[in-house]
Amino acid sequence: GSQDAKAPAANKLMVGMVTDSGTIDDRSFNQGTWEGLVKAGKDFGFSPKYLRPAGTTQADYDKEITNLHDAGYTLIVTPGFKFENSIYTAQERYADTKFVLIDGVPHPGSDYSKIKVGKNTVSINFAEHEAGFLAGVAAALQIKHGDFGFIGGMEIPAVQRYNWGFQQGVKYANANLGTSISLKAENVIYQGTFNDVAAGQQIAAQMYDRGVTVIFAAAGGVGVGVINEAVSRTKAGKQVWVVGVDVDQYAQGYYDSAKTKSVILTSAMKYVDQASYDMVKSVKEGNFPGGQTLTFNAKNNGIGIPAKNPNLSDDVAAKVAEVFKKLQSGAIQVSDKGDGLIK
Amino acid sequence: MKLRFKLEVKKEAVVLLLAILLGLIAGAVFMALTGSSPITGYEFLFKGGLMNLERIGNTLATATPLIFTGLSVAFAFRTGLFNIGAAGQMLIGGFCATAVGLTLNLPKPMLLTLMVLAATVSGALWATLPGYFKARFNVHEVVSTIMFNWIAYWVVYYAVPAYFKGAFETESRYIPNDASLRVDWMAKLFDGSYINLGIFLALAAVILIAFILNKTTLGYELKAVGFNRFAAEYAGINANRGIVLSMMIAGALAGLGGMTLYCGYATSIQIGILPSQGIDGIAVALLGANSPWGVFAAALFFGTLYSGKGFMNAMTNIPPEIADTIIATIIYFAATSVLIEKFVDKMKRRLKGANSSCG
Amino acid sequence: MWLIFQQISPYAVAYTIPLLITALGGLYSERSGVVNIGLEGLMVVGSFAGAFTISILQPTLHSNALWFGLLAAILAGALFSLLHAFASISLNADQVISGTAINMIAGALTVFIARHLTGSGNIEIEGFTRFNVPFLDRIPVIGALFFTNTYATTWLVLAILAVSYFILYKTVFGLRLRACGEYPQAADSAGINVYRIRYIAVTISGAFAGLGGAIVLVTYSGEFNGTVFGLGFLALAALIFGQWKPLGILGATLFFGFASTIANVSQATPIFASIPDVVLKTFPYVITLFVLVLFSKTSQAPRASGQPFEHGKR
Amino acid sequence: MEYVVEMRGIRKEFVGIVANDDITLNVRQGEIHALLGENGAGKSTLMSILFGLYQPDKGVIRVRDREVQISNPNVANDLGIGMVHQHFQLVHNFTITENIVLGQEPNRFGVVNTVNAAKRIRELSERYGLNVDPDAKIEDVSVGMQQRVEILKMLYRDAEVLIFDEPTAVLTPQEITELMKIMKGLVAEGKSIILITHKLKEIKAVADRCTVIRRGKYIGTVDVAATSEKQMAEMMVGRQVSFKVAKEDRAPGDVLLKVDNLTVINNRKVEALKNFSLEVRAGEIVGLAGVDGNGQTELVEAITGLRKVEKGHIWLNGADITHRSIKERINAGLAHVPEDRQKRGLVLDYTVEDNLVLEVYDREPFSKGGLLNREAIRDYSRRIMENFDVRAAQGSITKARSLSGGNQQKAIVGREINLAPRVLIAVQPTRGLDVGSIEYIHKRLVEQRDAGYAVFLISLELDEILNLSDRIAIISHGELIGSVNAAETDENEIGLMMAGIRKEEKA
Ligand SMILES: Nc1ncnc2c1ncn2[C@@H]1O[C@H](COP(=O)(O)OP(=O)(O)OP(=O)(O)O)[C@@H](O)[C@H]1O
Ligand SMILES: Nc1ncnc2c1ncn2[C@@H]1O[C@H](COP(=O)(O)OP(=O)(O)OP(=O)(O)O)[C@@H](O)[C@H]1O
Ligand SMILES: [Mg+2]
Ligand SMILES: [Mg+2]
Repeated sequence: GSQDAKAPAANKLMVGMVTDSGTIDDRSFNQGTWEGLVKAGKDFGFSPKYLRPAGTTQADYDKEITNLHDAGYTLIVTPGFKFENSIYTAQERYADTKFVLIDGVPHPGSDYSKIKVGKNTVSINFAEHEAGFLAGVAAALQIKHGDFGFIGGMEIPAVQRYNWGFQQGVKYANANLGTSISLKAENVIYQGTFNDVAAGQQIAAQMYDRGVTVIFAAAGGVGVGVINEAVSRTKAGKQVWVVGVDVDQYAQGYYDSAKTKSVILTSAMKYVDQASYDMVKSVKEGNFPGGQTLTFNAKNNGIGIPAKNPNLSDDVAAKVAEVFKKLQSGAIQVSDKGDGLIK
Repeated sequence: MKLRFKLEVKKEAVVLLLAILLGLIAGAVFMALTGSSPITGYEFLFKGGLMNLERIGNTLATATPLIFTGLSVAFAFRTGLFNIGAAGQMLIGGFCATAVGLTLNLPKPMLLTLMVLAATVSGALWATLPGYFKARFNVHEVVSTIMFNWIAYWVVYYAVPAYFKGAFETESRYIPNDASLRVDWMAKLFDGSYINLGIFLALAAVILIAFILNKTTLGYELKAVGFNRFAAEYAGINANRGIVLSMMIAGALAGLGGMTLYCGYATSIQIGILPSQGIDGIAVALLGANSPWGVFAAALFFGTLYSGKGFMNAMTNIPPEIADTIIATIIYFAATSVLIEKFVDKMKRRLKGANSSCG
Repeated sequence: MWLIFQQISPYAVAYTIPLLITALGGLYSERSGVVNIGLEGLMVVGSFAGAFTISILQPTLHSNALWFGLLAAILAGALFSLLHAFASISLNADQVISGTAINMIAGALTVFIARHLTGSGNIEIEGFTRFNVPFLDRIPVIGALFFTNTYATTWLVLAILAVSYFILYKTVFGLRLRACGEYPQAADSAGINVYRIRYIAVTISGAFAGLGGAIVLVTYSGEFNGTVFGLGFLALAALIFGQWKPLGILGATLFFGFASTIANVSQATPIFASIPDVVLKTFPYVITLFVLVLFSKTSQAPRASGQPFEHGKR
Repeated sequence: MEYVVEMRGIRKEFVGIVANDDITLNVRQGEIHALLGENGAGKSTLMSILFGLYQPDKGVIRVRDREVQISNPNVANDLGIGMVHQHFQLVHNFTITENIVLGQEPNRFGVVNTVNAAKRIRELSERYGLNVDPDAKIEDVSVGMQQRVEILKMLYRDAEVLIFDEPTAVLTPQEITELMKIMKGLVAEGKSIILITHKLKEIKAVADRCTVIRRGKYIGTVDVAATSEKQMAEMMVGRQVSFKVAKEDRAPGDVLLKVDNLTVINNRKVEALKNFSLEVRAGEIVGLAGVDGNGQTELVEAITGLRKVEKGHIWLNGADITHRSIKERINAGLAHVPEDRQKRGLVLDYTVEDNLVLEVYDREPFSKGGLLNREAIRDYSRRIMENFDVRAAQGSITKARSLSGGNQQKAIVGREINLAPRVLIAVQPTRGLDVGSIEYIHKRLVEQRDAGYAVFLISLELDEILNLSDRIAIISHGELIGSVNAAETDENEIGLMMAGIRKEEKA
């Protein structure tokens, strides 16, 4: 039929993405990546395509990359560290195709000494720890005293960095900004999945019952459970908070019918959509930074907290903005390692 | 006698082919309904699975674990048991094979042999308990194998990072070349595909299971237990032993399937996911009419669909979810159309009955 | 310890209820002689239909939209289950096949339709608010366990359970249904239309599973995303565990509810900190097996369950 | 109206077989009409057509002079036709009331009202002397009671024409007498009965007329009073049949089976067998007489190894087998024709040939080194099928399920005798068989004895026991009441002993 793809038109962009185990609606980096591509598609006049691998092994990923390549796609975007091996081989095999690897660096096997970013590949990393740090500072400043908690999904690098950054942020606020927030070991938990909503809710309930007032949830569907629990409690008159992750989750935490008030105190964000958009744009403009590893961090505004945080006072927002500046200038350094921190 | 055997096989094959054809027609209707051209859709679906050596190899590699889980489910079925636990058995088998592969340093043939042994034995052991519970305490195997799936899931979940942590918490280290079922000559033959020695293991398993079921006293006993436990007991066949044994064999098959998945198709074991081949195995077994060669054919068919799906997505406007739905539709219709023949007969008879009693 | 138990109780009950209603649906189906392993998929369908309806109606109807969502879920589940009914009753197909197919179709198809209709395969809605039952919540012990922080759907499902008990054991329909599951030939020769009864039963199972999926949505999950995390299979287990009896199922699902909640929260509970995670996570499954070993000796499975029926064949 | 039911020119074809071919059956109002034919002759099929379970391919059915089409059992029901099937159509975990009302439940707004129904059932039960407790569960009552429930089911539906398909095959002699009385009572009330049975004695006892069919074809209808059993048997089989088993005297040899002080517990954890002792010698047939449910089943299960022994010993050919496995007992020369051929005797989904090697598949030549030898199995099975006249549509590869009950039974008996067992335990070996087959199986049992082996016969049919046995042991309430020489006893004496009255007491 007419709607089926024809051979690639000469100057038309053919942009595809392969999702990892999540879907393009995961409100996390799969969705972010996809939204960036869709936006780019609108701006530059092409319709992006996504494929969903059948499993989570390298072979599954490779297959979909091959499918996109064989179908004539010239820019392939893959979100997630699970693609590191696939891109490592694909970038050589399909030298005529450009690759963007988000949240990882191409290397063979489990061997990180052989990292190789091909001429046709851009590897993008985010400083999640800086985002977590900012969110931690903001939450601490707003709440001032009390207990915080962290609920992660699986113990993967990005989630860990959020956790470590968050802890450092709270510590920083306690040390420098006059807050007294505690983060007890028992309140730092990796639930173990990204989809067990019920567990998220139940664990959050336990923490809130123990007096925790703010939970940083970096856990996909598990986080949805956490937000639900916070909404329930807040509706019942016991205000508690959640710090969102990846994107601005404010709208997910509404607890009034007018949909203005939310339990989302703030969110630790990384601008994946921006990254994928930028990459398409660079191809369009002929300055694709092939061979480079880009880090999206405070310095280049690749991470942050939402521009508008209705639950943060102006005063807090101002202070956080200062901290952000210090991050940008390098006056504050956030470690991306867990040394000396909880879990 | 030989002739009759051949005829029977032929009839089975015809029914299977008809079933698949009907499934494909149903899938086509579905594609048309969602505004895509079935012809292009199928063109790319099958091209994606079969258009070059590499893709054929990948299709075979995709089918390999399915052959094992299909056999596992079918074998249990034949002995009256519903093994819904192939996924867990795969995980355990795959994990143990990986563990051996990552721990021992031996020449490839020896290492692979040991890994096969580890996968078989561990898969078998994992299924032994549900079998024993069934035989001794009458615990329904559907429930117990579901429970064992989740236990396997969490055991592997914590064991992998604890003992074999790779780059990340979520997967094991990559297995060395010597521990992989992949071999250079096959990769070369199939233009760099993932096809691996697993397919030969699968073929051997099909032959072995067909042989056990049809030609051996063991198969005779197990089938008897499956059909009528009381009669088997009466004849002096130890039914409890049969149930346990049958689960063990089913588990061994699934365990081996796990090895072909994690040490052949993949190069490491991932946590946090029950392999989908476990449930797919049920469909494979049923489409294959629970006969070993039927399973083999059905698994190849599934393999083609699964591995061609992405190419169809890439070349047409059919999104991945629709591709999944189409595959499920094909399975539904293929599986039920084995019976449509019967249904039509029934309708005919009803009509005829009505006519003749009128006249 | 007691405090923890009291604290988790509302969550355990919330987790129990969708399992209960789905297993109850399975009960109708199996009691009529049709095994339904498609419960998982039917729950997903219900979850989708509910989420979609609610997302459309919520802006105008607010929390009333939730009830329409539940209704839509019931209808969708019932409709979808006809696929299973047709294959397993009219075509005499192996009942496991069509159930498996439903599970495969449901996840993919609903996400596709959701994306097509709403632009996202993930539909968020605002669920029910929890409330304390007036007066009853002050009863010592029980009040704290069962009458605080409850959802409206909990009471709905318990009412359905009571009605189902009555239907199964006291009405003409229930008698015939059970006869079809035990010995369809006997029902047939008594002039009962076995096919019709089985169709109705499977449709009920679809309706209830759909409702179960929607209850997950309007209580603790708040979003549709194409899966119900294996609850359908767990409901199937509860059905067997509960020995195909309404009250048995209630017990079995409550057991699952509490066991899994304890397992979940124990991760976040200091007194359990010394226990290895793997033990905590596998605890509900191990304990289930243990209980099954103790109580399975006499199975009450409907005798004709899983067997295709053909009129006139003996 | 001459006939209540007329079936004319009925034809019914199944795949590969014409079950009914131009059959005529006319039943008069108020008569007991017997339907006689060999196994597989097409009796059940004909009745299923009358009851609306099958549609005839050809032919006319008239009920009370009106031509009717009985498209389903409901129609039959409305026409006042009821049927007691060979296999009872009862739901095991329902009460008797529930079973009876099923399909026609008295109700208010859909809620079953069992109270009224139970009352009516009680009334009916009293009126026809059926003695049924409406609140008992089917699984808790005897087979005889189940049969009476089936009868009540018909009466409850106001059936005027009652079809009984081999009602006596599963009953004890007492229950049979009881049933005969009930049937007479029913026709006295103006009902009509069609009775299928293989027992000519029963036909003689109750029936007015008898229609005979052979291999699906109508042979004729006779007046029972004016026709001898022998004549009817000949019509049915198409040749002469002898009823008396020819048996020469023989001196018994060594004890081959010895049961010593055996105590066994049944499923309800009650002692079903108490200190039971018995011997069976080489070259003799010992019959065990007793009312059903007095420990026969448990005794057989204990001997064959299907049930655990609490106390006492079992000796086979001089060896203690009390704790041996079933397989070991079979290998030591024990064979067993089981009571329930479909539950224990056959794997219905196996082919006939696979069933015929059920106990020997693991011996040479049927298998070697764990591999089956199809060729040998087929030869062996074909021989048995030929010898025992097992008729199957596709020969030895027919599924056992599609064999008629009679042929299923012949296959089992053939299989067991072919084991050349030292001790053959035959439980109800001729249940449900036509006279031709009975004659044949009896002959084979006697041959077994004559060859110097022991045969232990358990039967509920006194005739069979008296006819075949050399010695008769009587069991009651799990205890041995006594044992007598067959030549020196009669039905009366044994009947009394079956009721638990010992010989000495009587004297
Ligand atoms: N549903 C069926 N499909 C195929 N063949 C059938 C079916 N029902 C009966 N038959 C065949 O038709 C013939 C007549 O069977 P039917 O049961 O009527 O015999 P019968 O006279 O009742 O025998 P018996 O004395 O053993 O009860 C048999 O050969 C039987 O195998
Ligand atoms: N699937 C089938 N294929 C062929 N024949 C069948 C099938 N199912 C049932 N029959 C036939 O239906 C007939 C009626 O069954 P029924 O249980 O009354 O057996 P029967 O021969 O009358 O047994 P009995 O020895 O107890 O009198 C049997 O003769 C059997 O041959
Ligand atoms: Mg019959
Ligand atoms: Mg018969």
